[in-house]
Amino acid sequence: MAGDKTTGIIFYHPDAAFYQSDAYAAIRDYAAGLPGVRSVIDGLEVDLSCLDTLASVIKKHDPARVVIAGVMPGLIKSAVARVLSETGKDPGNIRLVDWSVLHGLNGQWLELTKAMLASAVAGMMPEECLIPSRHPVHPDTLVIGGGIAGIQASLEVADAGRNVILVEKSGTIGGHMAMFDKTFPTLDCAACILTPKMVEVGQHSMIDLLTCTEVEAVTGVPGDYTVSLLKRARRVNLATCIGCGTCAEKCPRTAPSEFDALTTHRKAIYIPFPQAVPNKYLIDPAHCTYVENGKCGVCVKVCPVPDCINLDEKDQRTEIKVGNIIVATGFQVFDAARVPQYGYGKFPNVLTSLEFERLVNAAGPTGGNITFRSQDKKGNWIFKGDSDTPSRVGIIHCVGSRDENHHPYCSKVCCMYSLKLAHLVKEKLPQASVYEYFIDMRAFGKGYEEFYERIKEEGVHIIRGRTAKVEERNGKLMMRSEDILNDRLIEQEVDMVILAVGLEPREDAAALAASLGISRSNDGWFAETNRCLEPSTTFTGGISIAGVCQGPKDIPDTVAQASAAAARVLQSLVSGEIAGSIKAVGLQTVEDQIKNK
Amino acid sequence: MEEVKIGVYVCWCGTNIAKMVDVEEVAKEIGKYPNVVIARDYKYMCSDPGQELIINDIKKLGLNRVVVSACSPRIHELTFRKALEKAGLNPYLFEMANIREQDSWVHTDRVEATRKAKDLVRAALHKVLFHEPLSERTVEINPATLVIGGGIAGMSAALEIAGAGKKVYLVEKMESLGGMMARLDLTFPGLESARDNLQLTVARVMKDPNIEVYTNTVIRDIFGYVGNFECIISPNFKEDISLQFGNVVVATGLKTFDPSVIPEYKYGQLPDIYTSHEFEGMLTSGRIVRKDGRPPENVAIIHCVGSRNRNYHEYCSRVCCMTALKYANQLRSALPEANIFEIYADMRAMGKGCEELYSLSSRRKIMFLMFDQQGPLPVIRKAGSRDKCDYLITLQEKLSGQDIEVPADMVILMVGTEAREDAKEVAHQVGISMCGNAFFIEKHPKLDPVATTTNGVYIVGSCQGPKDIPDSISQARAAAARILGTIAQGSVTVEVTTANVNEELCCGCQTCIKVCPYTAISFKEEEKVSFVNEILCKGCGTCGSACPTGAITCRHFTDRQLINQIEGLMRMDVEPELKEV
Amino acid sequence: MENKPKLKLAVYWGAACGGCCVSVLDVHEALFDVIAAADLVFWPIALDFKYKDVEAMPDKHIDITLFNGAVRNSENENMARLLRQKSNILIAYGSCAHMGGIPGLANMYDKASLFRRVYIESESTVNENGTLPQPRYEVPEGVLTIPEFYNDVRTLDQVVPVDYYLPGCPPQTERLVEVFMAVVKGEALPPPGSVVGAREKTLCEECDRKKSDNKVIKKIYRPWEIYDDGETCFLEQGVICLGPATRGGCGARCIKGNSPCRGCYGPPSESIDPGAKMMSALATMIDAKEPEEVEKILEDLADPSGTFYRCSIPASLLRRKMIT
Amino acid sequence: MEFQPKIIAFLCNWCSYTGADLAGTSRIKYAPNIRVIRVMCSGRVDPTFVLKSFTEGADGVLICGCHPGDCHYHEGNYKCLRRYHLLVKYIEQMGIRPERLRLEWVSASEGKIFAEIVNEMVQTVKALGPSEVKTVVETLT
Amino acid sequence: MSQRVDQSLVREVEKFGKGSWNECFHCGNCTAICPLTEEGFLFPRKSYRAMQMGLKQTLASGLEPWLCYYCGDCSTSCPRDANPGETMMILRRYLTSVYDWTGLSKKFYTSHWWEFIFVLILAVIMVILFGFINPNPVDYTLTAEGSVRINAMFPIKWVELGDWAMAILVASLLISNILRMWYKTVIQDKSVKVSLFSYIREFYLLVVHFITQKRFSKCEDKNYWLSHWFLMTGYSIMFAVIVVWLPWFQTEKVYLWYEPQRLLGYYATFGLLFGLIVAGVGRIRKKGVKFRFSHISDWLFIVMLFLTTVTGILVHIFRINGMVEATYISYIVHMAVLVPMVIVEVPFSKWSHLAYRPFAVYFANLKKSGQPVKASVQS
Repeated sequence: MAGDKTTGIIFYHPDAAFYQSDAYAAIRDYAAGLPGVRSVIDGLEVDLSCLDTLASVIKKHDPARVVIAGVMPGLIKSAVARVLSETGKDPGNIRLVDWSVLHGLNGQWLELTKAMLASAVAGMMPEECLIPSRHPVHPDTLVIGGGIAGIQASLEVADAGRNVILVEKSGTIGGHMAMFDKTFPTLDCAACILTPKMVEVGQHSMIDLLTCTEVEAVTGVPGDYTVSLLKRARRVNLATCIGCGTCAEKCPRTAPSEFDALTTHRKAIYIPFPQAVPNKYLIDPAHCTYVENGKCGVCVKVCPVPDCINLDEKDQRTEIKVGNIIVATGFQVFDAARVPQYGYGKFPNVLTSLEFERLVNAAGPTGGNITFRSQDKKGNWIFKGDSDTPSRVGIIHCVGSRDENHHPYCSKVCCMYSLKLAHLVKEKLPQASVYEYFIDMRAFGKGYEEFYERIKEEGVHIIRGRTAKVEERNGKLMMRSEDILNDRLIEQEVDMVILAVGLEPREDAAALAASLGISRSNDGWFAETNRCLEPSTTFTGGISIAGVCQGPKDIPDTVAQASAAAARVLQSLVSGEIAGSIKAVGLQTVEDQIKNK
Repeated sequence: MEEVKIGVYVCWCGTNIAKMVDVEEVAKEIGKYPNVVIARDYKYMCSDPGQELIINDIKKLGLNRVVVSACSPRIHELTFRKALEKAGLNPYLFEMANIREQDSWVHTDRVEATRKAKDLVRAALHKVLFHEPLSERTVEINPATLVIGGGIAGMSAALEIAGAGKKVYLVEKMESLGGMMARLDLTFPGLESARDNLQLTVARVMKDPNIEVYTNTVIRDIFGYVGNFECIISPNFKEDISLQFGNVVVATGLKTFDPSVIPEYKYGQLPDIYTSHEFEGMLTSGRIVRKDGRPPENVAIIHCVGSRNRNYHEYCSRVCCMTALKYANQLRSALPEANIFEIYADMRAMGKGCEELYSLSSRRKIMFLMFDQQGPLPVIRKAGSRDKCDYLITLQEKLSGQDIEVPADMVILMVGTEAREDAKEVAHQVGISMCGNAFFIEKHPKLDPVATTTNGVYIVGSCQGPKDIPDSISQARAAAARILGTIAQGSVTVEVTTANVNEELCCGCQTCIKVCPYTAISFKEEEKVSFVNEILCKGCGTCGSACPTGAITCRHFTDRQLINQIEGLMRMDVEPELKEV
Repeated sequence: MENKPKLKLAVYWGAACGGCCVSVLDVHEALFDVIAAADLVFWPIALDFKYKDVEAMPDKHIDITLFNGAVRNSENENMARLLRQKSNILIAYGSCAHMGGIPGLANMYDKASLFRRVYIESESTVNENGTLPQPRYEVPEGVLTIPEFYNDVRTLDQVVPVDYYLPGCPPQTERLVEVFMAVVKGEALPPPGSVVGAREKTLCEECDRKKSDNKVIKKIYRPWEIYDDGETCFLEQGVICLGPATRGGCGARCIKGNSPCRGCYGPPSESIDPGAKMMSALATMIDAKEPEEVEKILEDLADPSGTFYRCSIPASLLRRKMIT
Repeated sequence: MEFQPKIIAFLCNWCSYTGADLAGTSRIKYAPNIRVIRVMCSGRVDPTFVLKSFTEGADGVLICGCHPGDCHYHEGNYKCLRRYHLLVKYIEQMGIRPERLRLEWVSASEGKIFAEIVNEMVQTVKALGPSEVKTVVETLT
Repeated sequence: MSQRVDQSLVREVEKFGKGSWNECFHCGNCTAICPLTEEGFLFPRKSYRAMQMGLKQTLASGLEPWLCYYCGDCSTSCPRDANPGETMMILRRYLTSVYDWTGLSKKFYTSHWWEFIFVLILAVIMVILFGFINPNPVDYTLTAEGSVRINAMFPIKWVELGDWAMAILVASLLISNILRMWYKTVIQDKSVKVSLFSYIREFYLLVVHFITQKRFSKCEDKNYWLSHWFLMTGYSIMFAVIVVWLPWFQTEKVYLWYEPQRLLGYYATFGLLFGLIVAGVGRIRKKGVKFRFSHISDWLFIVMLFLTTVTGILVHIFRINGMVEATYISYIVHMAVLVPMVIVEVPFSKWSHLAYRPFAVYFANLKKSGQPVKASVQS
């Protein structure tokens, strides 16, 4: 095969400037020199989106087989297939090489692109040639992030009798799911299903749970990683704290509660939420008077356990050795203040969905009563259980999502959680009217469409049309939208607006990706190796990704993916060896593989 | 029977309990009861010295029952059970009274709270008297796994397990592996080659020494339980083979909806109306042409065919929108001049990279027309001679509010997906259940999407509900993780506090059989009694209260224990006395 | 056998219909074995003994007393105490003595309302003065007494300790003979308090009807409301049958007569309440998830206590309707 | 002295017991008249236990389980629901006020709701006065 | 009656300007944010949609594009960068060509060459007419006040005659186009029937909207309205004085600064300059959405108007300062710019919106007050 020059390579890139780049010149030269390559066609010579010129060029070069390489080469695949079939060739002989999956792999990008090209020209899949080396594997596994993905992955590995170190940045595991009231579409209570899992993690003999801990740096090779951890001072001894709460009772300082999406206040020494795991107190150094100026120390005085609180505790750095790492760092919600036309931050009763999630939660600030925000004595806007309840609630979908001004991607879960929130309003306030404004209703999962129908039957007004703005008029909130399906313009007066904020990568995602050596896609989510076949592995061996940090997804998909990531870990632990990084496979190795075939 | 010696420990929990409950008084009063050998109060029972206290008492005083009255058993039951174990006592001879979360923390009257604490401890005392030693039970796991279905989900599961060096039997009904994915040309949203990816996977499966592939094979029967299943298969419909394995992965996939039942679309009546799956064939062959060989000038793609409509299937088939966008792009490049119409309902482009493909498609001059998939459906009819097209599709366009007609020379129907006809049979064979839509039901829709109520049986891919390739693969691997976990352990621990049938009492009325959500109870035809498979039982106890004869006891929550607990709670004024065991 | 002294046997009826006594007569040809082994020393329905005669007996003079009928009035109670004193083995014979039986249904009322109904309101009564029975009534000739009618019906063991229970309404005669012959032969006796003459297992075991796990109740039927196929389990046809929660031993005679079990043999040993287990089992079978649906199905069950406690109200945990 | 009723509560381990614990960890105060018995599932609650509670002198019985559809064991709470309805019918016939028996769905996050239910039930039962069952049964023995 | 969708319309409209035809996913944000849209006249989305789907008839009968004043809010907040505001602009060009029966409008908009050459020919004609055919020799004598005797050089009577001829030509073209607009939008819309009384009652709107452009002032940013209003009033005044009252305005006498001729002239000049500078600078800087995509026809209009104004100012300065040659040359240039501008822009191009806009408001109100024949949209 190497002898006959039968392969034509077509380079396709949506950005014409790319053809002028040095990188492209290097790729093109490499490709032209590959055995069996007859010709190279690219956008410099041919308008690839024009079928006629494509046809004439292909006819001129007359390749028996074609490799289309570049970014989303599938876009012109059918054109090439048509030309081939019209000239009597087999369109089955088209190979696609999409190097956009290598996005973010700066150093290795060129090498891997060449490797992919070489394998495709040789009629192989990159995966067949990019065979990573095998390494012995350290038996411990690091899981980063204690949300449902991290919990699931940890339990999966630990239940197989393998040691897991679960690192969580905040004071408790549970993540966003712990904040939710109900889960769609079955409406089971999030705490009922999550807290047993959290307790299980807390009590599992194979899980070493490190809260208030961050991953600082990762060195080493797959199977043998050294991870430096920064253990933030909790200032409360986890072993001796009995969770009595005397300290918090007496603590003079308050701060907004992260768990309640900042809608309530907690003390500077606090338990994130009553069902936190570990159910022990911690000190928020940003709001502790002692940490600020060395005065106070009330908590130490009232604590019934000797030496339990140590206000002078310092952050510590430790190093651990692990064989595998599962990244499950989740997401942060889009900051609704970035869409000024919705008046978030300006009107107290425009809330984000996460705030509403807390508000409607039986364990939330009002005990589940949906009430207006009101000002406390200090002037903070908070929720109180005895305030008035809204009689009209508007819900706006796609806040920050599907928006070129913010995030072009769809956050996947907002449609469904908005329907759920609409249901919860109806359930708690049967007399209230709910107006829900959507663009496309994405009720895709098992039982979701049925749920959508049910919500419609419950009398929620579901309107196709994005709300353009929320204004205050006569003390009421006014939502202006086009009701597209009914050819109307709606100015809906409501008392409360819920913004279905999208999901976005965490602020520290870039830094973490850099320290782990994994790549991120254009929108900032961690990138998988193969969009089709490998949803949870990365180009760095021994590092898997799970949950929303890879891209927005709902709970069942997150759980499945977390387990899938654990599967790869267990595979290495059971077999005793681990595959090295794909990105570390040299071009030479690939070429050798091709020769050997 | 040995004499019952009970130790009672009342925790102060610093001031948490002691502030509201007079713990010393509680201990003193409980100490008066017969069989109570020792009753102590202590600052922190859960602390190491607190646990030591219990261990020493067990050893020195020969305690054979322990009651700790402290916080919620959800927090420290396990801690104290471990302490008992350390002292050589069966951990189930222990009972906890919750006097913190459900007493001292929720009440304000010290006298009442103390009274309540006494009641709760007394109740625990009464209950623990009837506790029985229970032992952890484990089931050995046969490390081999059976995977039913050779589609991408089944293959992924097989590869993941085999990659750890464990045996997998992969059974496929059809002649070759690949399933639905084998029909695809490209995948969405990246427009990558489905064929290349599939061939890679198939090659890996075929090469893997740990995977035994049986194509053209049907499964005759499966029996057994987690860890120890057995099945009879007929490869190529020839002689039967028996396989033994510890876990089952069901990856039987789905089938496509038959659009000929929708009169409006005239599928099968007009020549150039194709299902999406037929159209994939055209894309693969590179020849997108009408039946008479001419390339179409107008192509219409109709979404939600058989989905999201109560007359057909109420659910959304999840993948059709994106597949349709993929087609639109492929059509655009193969037929640059053609008019392409997407007749859709809601554009469900929700996966990673999907919305981006939607907006890319939008830019490529594709006309998106919205219809109401629940309202009157678009109607396809033959066009007249002056219409310059073969068909006309009339519909009410929702975004413009206009009645329109769409010219078409070729119509692609985005057919939905539905459960396979043989789903019921498979469900019956492996003992799992199906939801109303005939998809298999997972153990928990949120937190256990691949396991089923039958231990050791996992459902992955589209047999659980429509899904795309990466989601199917995630599920497949999730099941693999679970299976590798059990294999790694070599055994699974099963619930200790299970139900148990007293065959002396069981009359064989079979009331209990249907009560069990885990099909753990079966009827032994010969003895005419019910039988609890304690490997499957999860210990909810519902059968115990459904049993009209009292033959079923629910370990650790027996009738006798609970009735005694009630008595203990209520009989506060009578002379302290405990019933003899 | 000849060498042994004959057993002394007594039969007494409390608040009873007489069926139990008839069941004793029903021994038929086995009567000869009984007569050969025992002397009947007291049996008001068949033999003319007076209370005095019993009182005159030394304690434990009687070997076996079959006490049938519930304790409804002072006479029943006095006789129960007397016979307990004079008997070695006191057997609660039949459902009434065992659990209160049909007379026990009167525990749904109190004495006053019963009297009102019986002596004043019932359609056949002419009692213009509204005279009610008086336990003591002085007439010139002296004081007339009749037994005092209690407010409640009690089981025998609620009055005196009972050695054995021989359930049934009436008990299967064969069971009586078996028990009797066992005593005669001097076989080891079961521990006191046991139910004898009945099985440990419940009735389904000896019921010949076809049973499956398909016990799903969408509607509750009275027996006359359906066409009974004579073969399928009553419960599976929607008819309440207490068989699963009632001891066997009767030979499923009701079922064979195409009538569902009413529970006269009482609950098996593990049940501390005679009806609760059956209520629980039956409710479990109801095929509904919404409270309204459940209520609707239960509408057809007009009289739970009469259904599940037909023969056992006094022996139930609640014992009687709360009338204060 | 004011009548202090005693109410026995059967709570399922997964939702309601956890919910009651949450009331504690959230320091929500409620009436001290409740005595909790933990069962794994509300489906375990046998009518016998309820009747036994009444005869032992309980003035009220509360059964709490997971919300419909949420049962940790799939459908145990539905079994409980059916038994509850039959039981209510029975005790009513036996002259016990149906308000003395209550079935509520309490999830793990509904600590506050649990406290409210308890308070409400204590109020109701207080208004009804002491249960007659024990007295009646006692006068019989 | 169902309309046939037609992808060729997009290609047709595309010739009038580059838009983002398919970006829109119809969320309705643009319509909802538009302060001018109202029940019955929902835009921009519906116009965008009609265009996207090729619903020619719907589009031609729609007044919506004229009701839009292009504040750009819709485009700024558009989640898909579909730029509905620019689409409305393009649709106005398209509609101008739809109303124009001569077909010249379409030629001018879709081909720059056509427009340039037409302008050039007219300019050359003007130069020839004034510079070469003019029989008068160059008159170097000045008036008593020392100003150039321009009316003698270019006989005012002839100029006035020409003025009138041009005005009548342009007006008749414009009026015929407006009639076509009326026919397409009011008469052909079978859903409403407008009574004669309505025509009379609503007529004031035409005047009011022409003078105040008050709809524009409903847009969020009031500055645009102000500068546009200055431009419009300046232009109108100038147009009126040079066409209708030319002999009164353009005399050899130099008026004192407070006399009406001078004041009107200065106001008009100021208005024109101010409006043109704002528009021009905005377009160069591409500040604000509405300036981001300038069509060549927009530029042409601005440039020609600017040149006309500047040359007019120069004529004025030169004349009163007695600079004879400069005055004559600048006057010829002035004419060579002004005439083609008026003939091209007024009936066929950008200028015509000055007429279509108030008429659109007028017609829209006619339709609103008209009797609905049947409910047009079901709800």
